[in-house]
Amino acid sequence: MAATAEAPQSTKKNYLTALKEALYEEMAANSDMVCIGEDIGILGGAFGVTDGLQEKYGRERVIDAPISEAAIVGVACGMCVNGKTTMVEMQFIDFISCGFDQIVNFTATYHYRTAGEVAIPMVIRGPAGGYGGGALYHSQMNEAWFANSPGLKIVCPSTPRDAKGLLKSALRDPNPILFYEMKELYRQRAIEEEVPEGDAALVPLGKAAVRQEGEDVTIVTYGTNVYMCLEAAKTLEAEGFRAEVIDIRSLVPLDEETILESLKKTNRLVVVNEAPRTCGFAGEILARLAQEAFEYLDAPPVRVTRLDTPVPWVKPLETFVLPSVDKITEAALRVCRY
Amino acid sequence: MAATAEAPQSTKKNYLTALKEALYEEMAANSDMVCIGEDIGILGGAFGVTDGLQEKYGRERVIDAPISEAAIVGVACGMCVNGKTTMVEMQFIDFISCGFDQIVNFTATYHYRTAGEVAIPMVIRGPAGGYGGGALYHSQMNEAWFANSPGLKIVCPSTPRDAKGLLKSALRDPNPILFYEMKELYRQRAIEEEVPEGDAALVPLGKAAVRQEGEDVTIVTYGTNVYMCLEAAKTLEAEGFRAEVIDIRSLVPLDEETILESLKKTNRLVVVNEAPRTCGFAGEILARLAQEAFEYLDAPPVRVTRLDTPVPWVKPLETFVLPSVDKITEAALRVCRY
Amino acid sequence: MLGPYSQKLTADDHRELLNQLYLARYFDVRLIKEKKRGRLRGTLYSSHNQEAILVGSLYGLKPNDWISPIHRDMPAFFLKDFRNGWRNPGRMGMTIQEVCAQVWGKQGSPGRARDNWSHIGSKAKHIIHSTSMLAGTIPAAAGVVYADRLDGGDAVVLTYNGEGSTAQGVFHEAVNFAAVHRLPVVTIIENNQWAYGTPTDMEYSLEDFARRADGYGIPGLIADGQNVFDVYEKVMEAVDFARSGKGPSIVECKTFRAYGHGDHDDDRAAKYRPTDEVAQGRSRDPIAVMKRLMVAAGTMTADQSKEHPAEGKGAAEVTDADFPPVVVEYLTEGVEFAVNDTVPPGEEGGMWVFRE
Amino acid sequence: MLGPYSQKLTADDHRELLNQLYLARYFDVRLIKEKKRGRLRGTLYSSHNQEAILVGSLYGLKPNDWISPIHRDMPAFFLKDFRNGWRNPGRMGMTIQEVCAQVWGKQGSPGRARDNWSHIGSKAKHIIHSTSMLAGTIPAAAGVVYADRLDGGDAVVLTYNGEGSTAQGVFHEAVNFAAVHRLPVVTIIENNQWAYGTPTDMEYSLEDFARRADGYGIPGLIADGQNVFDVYEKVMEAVDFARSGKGPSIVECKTFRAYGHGDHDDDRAAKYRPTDEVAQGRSRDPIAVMKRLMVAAGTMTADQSKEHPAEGKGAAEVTDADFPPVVVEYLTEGVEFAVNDTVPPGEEGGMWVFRE
Ligand SMILES: Cc1ncc(C[n+]2csc(CCOP(=O)(O)OP(=O)(O)O)c2C)c(N)n1
Ligand SMILES: Cc1ncc(C[n+]2csc(CCOP(=O)(O)OP(=O)(O)O)c2C)c(N)n1
Ligand SMILES: [Mg+2]
Ligand SMILES: [Mg+2]
Repeated sequence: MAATAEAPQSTKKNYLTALKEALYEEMAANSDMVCIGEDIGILGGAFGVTDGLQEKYGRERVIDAPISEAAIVGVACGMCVNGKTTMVEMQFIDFISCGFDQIVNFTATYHYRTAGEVAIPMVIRGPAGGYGGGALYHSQMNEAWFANSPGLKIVCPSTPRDAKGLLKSALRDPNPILFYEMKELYRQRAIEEEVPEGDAALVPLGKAAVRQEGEDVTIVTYGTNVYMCLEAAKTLEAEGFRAEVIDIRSLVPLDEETILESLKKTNRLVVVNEAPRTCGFAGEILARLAQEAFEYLDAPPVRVTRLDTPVPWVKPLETFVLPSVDKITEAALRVCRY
Repeated sequence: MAATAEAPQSTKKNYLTALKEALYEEMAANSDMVCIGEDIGILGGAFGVTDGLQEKYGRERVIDAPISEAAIVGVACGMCVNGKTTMVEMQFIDFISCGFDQIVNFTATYHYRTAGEVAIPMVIRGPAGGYGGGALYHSQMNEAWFANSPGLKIVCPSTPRDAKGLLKSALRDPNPILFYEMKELYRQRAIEEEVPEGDAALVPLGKAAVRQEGEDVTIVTYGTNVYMCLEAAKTLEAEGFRAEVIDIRSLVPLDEETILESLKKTNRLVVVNEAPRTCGFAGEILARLAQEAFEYLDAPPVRVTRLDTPVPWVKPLETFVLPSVDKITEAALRVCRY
Repeated sequence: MLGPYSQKLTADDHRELLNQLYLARYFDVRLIKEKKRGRLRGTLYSSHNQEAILVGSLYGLKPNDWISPIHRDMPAFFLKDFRNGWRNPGRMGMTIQEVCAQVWGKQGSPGRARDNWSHIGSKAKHIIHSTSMLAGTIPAAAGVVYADRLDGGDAVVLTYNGEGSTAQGVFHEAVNFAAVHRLPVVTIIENNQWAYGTPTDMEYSLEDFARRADGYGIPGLIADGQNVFDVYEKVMEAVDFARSGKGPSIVECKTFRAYGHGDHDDDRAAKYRPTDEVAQGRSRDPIAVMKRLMVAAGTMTADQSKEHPAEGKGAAEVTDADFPPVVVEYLTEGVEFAVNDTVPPGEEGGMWVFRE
Repeated sequence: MLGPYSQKLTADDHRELLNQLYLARYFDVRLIKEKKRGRLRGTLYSSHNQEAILVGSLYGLKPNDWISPIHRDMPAFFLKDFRNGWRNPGRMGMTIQEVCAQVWGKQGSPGRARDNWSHIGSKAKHIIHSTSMLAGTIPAAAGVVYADRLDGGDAVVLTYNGEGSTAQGVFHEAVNFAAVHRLPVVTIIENNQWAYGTPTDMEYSLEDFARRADGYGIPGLIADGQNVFDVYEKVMEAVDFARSGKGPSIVECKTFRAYGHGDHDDDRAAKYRPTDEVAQGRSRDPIAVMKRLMVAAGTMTADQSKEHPAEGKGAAEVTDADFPPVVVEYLTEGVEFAVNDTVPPGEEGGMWVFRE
């Protein structure tokens, strides 16, 4: 017999498939769940995350919306007011700016304004992040806008398991959640892994994951940057420093505890994130820990972020402004050698 | 003769009058300047900052726009592309969310996208801030959204002189600028002061003002909070601690130098700001200094901010969530006694 | 002269409608006075002279229908489902106590006074909570009825908007969405000729805001906003159209803003609006119009129409004696409740950011 | 049969228009091939089958007029003011070198390749720089001509939009603003029946997107987007209307998207769009239509019309021999420039955030 016929079927899945599974499972489990977005039905989504979903659940529950981000968010919010759970896809997270008011002022505050009468179980998800040559409007990480807007949870998975597990948890959470998918990871072969089914797949919001243990420096990050930090950690290792790499996964709420525990051990902090520097989430982590872990820090806490620029198109420019393995390594070495 | 007739005319002006003077002077000096906003012409603005301006400069240069924040910003940007300087009034800074995309993606990036071909001399100004019972949508300080959006300068004056001087400088700057006016200060009698005319009034962007010198703790703030910090400094003084109060005035660009110099002397940092805590500008200042001034800090740097909540309406709730003299005093004392 | 819907209204309906007009007017007048007495904070956006729009549009709704009032529509909160008994606790509308507690900033407010004045709602009573952002509630209105339809319901939603607010992008996005999905969304445009200090010709290029409907291929009806019957007629037409699955529509109600934009603006408005325009705009008080129509319909005598002469009087001139006692009593219950209610404790400011 | 504007076009104009159609088509075909060869990054939004809209709309503009093309309009950047000489350095349009340098991501791009593909412009050449955000350029277009009018100019601006993009709120806000101020803004709607994977009936409730104009009381014209003369005719009507101070208008050009949304979407589009719909939509190639019209007008013989048979052929089938040499040469100059040009240095990523 041919070898290929014999080979055991790989059950490893990529990040995108994991997301898709989460949607299929939650749509099946929750008949009150509705999906809405541009081109998510007939097309199955720009990247295919909702592929086949409309065929299975119909045009009423998987809505191909006009190009109207504000209405999409607002309509979804209205559905939540009237008992539904909604998944809103932003074709690229960059276009969220067009529905901004409906998110930060209408949706995020609904529970607060009503003194708890109305919860809004909504997940707004979409492809995000740079490194793919997407240029100014297909590369953004704009999570800090929402972190500064009370009432929103924010999640950003870096692995297939987390992609599925966090999305499932998000879809069961009664609050509006921004879910940042790393489009550079969607089809990354290197990170494929086995992904559980059903409730076994759930990953709780608000818990960080320690991706690598170490004693000399704590590197805190999320998203695509996780892999760059792990890569940098190898060089650090070669230089004699063992880095602890923490993937926060949830930004709001943030698992400060895990970071703090790590700092008690390493006494050194590097925060890495590809969003613009000023008022980005890296700064927030740094600020919190500079205060909370003041006694433990033996070196200045530093951040490696995008420059305060948009993400330019051509490769040398994109590389120039975004964090890279080199930049992370260099910063971490400086901190270790301080 | 009656005493009133004799009394020398006070030349002291309030914050709002100072802003108005800046607009009148710049409209006179720059025939390419155009103002646009809701109700700024016939009405003269919700608060009267543009009072009389349309009568003087006509309906073409002082435009009563439909209730369309996105179009207002975009139209103004187009005018800048074609050689004009524009002043955009947001009736309340809270409504800026409705024109968000046009600001952060269209306007802020224009110079960058064109590799410097096109500058956008635009000032978006409007009443901001809490403490007045304005509730969720008439109390916001949302400057952090824009601080995280490269290409925008951000200014927030706390005195009549600065209001005039910074607005004039902003209107001569070739970049898009967000200008946060503190509506609680508009008609504050206590802060009225003499305000120079013409070029003598100019106050440069990017320079902080030390409002009070001190050796024991550096309190960094801006806007309405400046006065609370000065008030807190009195209590601190009574407790034996002399606070240096720095009013940054410009957020982007930030005068880090002045803060750093102060910290070299005081070795203690408190940052105060009424915006939501997470990813707010207070955190940014704290993060920068925690890194830059690591060697100088003898106590954990702390921030006093709004809780991560909207601004609620009724007084006890509003007070509960916003920074106050008491909260600032308490935080500063803790830092001083650390 | 009356349309098919209005013809079916009985003499009792006429009296009820008139009383509701009185009540809406009295609510406004009373709050203006309470505010002058210094008992209220915040801005009062008067619905004086525009009451027929609220009363007429709400009268024919089913209890389960949804509404989303905005700043100038405070009476709508309690007028909703009023036909089921002003004091009926099972009514799908707010009680006068709840509305007054909100205005006074007290605990008894449905939103525990966390946001101000008209920014309240109730999921239980099918009232959508607006923010300040004009036209911002229309998408949610579309979403609410979309969900209802999914569940097999036939609820309709009425959204209220000033004519100036129709310039907002989200108005367009939401109406377009509703049109594509034939959602039962009736958008009422209260055209009171001014958007704060801006006249309509600076907001829109046509005379009739109902023409905005033409761009979506949906009905754009025009009602005399001073005439309860005409508002009722046109809104019922739109509501039946919506409920039968034919989709959204726009009903422009022509009216005139009696005072300033808010009470802070009264003095300036007296300057920026020509006196004759104001006189003309206020010449057809909806209470007076209603009385004339009732006399003509024989549901009120000419003598009766002289009772309770609140019509045509400004807030400064009118007294409680100008209103039917039933109206004064009802509202007074609300005011007294609110005055005696307690302010929520400060800690609540930190609560309910998230659902745990 | 030809309208008044088109009747004035000479035989030379006809030949020029045909050549421009060829050039636009060749640009597309050539880039598809270059991309297949792996020489290009990013997404290619083909204007195949839609070229008559660009060629016809730009032909009658004055040099000082402004345009704002979007993703599917790449040829517009060089076609602007093309009548002043394809290679004329003083022309108010981009050179083919500039446009190719942009596509190849090289320094010679007008924006130094900081943003991708169609996101370029030139203040000097009166081309507004778009972002990705659909319809987002219309407000700026209104602002540009507002400023021009203040300065005493009579420039008109053409904005290009897909039909799906008209659902955006900012479309409404900008058109409404332009209507109120009677600004010379001509909004061209390229109705190619699809918005990515969504058919028009999920985007809009009417058949003709020109009807969006009715909500603003402005002219809403419809042109046959496969017919250069008809596009020219309707756009000139709108442009003259605009230039004479009468205000904005909308010109819907009916066409059909030949391939996928972008080149990444070709395979999927072959599945989500019915084959007969695609065949029907592509049956009236604008080059073929133009040739037929020229033969009818006597500006081309039937024999001549058989030369350069690019019409009706997909990018895979067509070769350079199917195009007039003048077209191939012109574009080749651009491609060669771009290929040999250098990529900007990384440090530029940190530059020009602010004007110093
Ligand atoms: C998005 C937004 N922009 C601006 C405002 C400020 N504002 C409040 S009411 C108002 C005028 C509204 O006019 P209209 O819609 O005609 O309603 P009216 O007050 O006349 O009933 C304005 C500009 C707002 N609330 N929301
Ligand atoms: C605000 C915004 N939302 C979503 C997108 C993603 N997007 C890019 S093109 C497109 C479809 C556009 O369709 P249409 O306007 O008809 O233009 P066409 O591509 O058909 O020429 C979409 C949804 C975007 N660019 N901007
Ligand atoms: Mg109005
Ligand atoms: Mg299209």
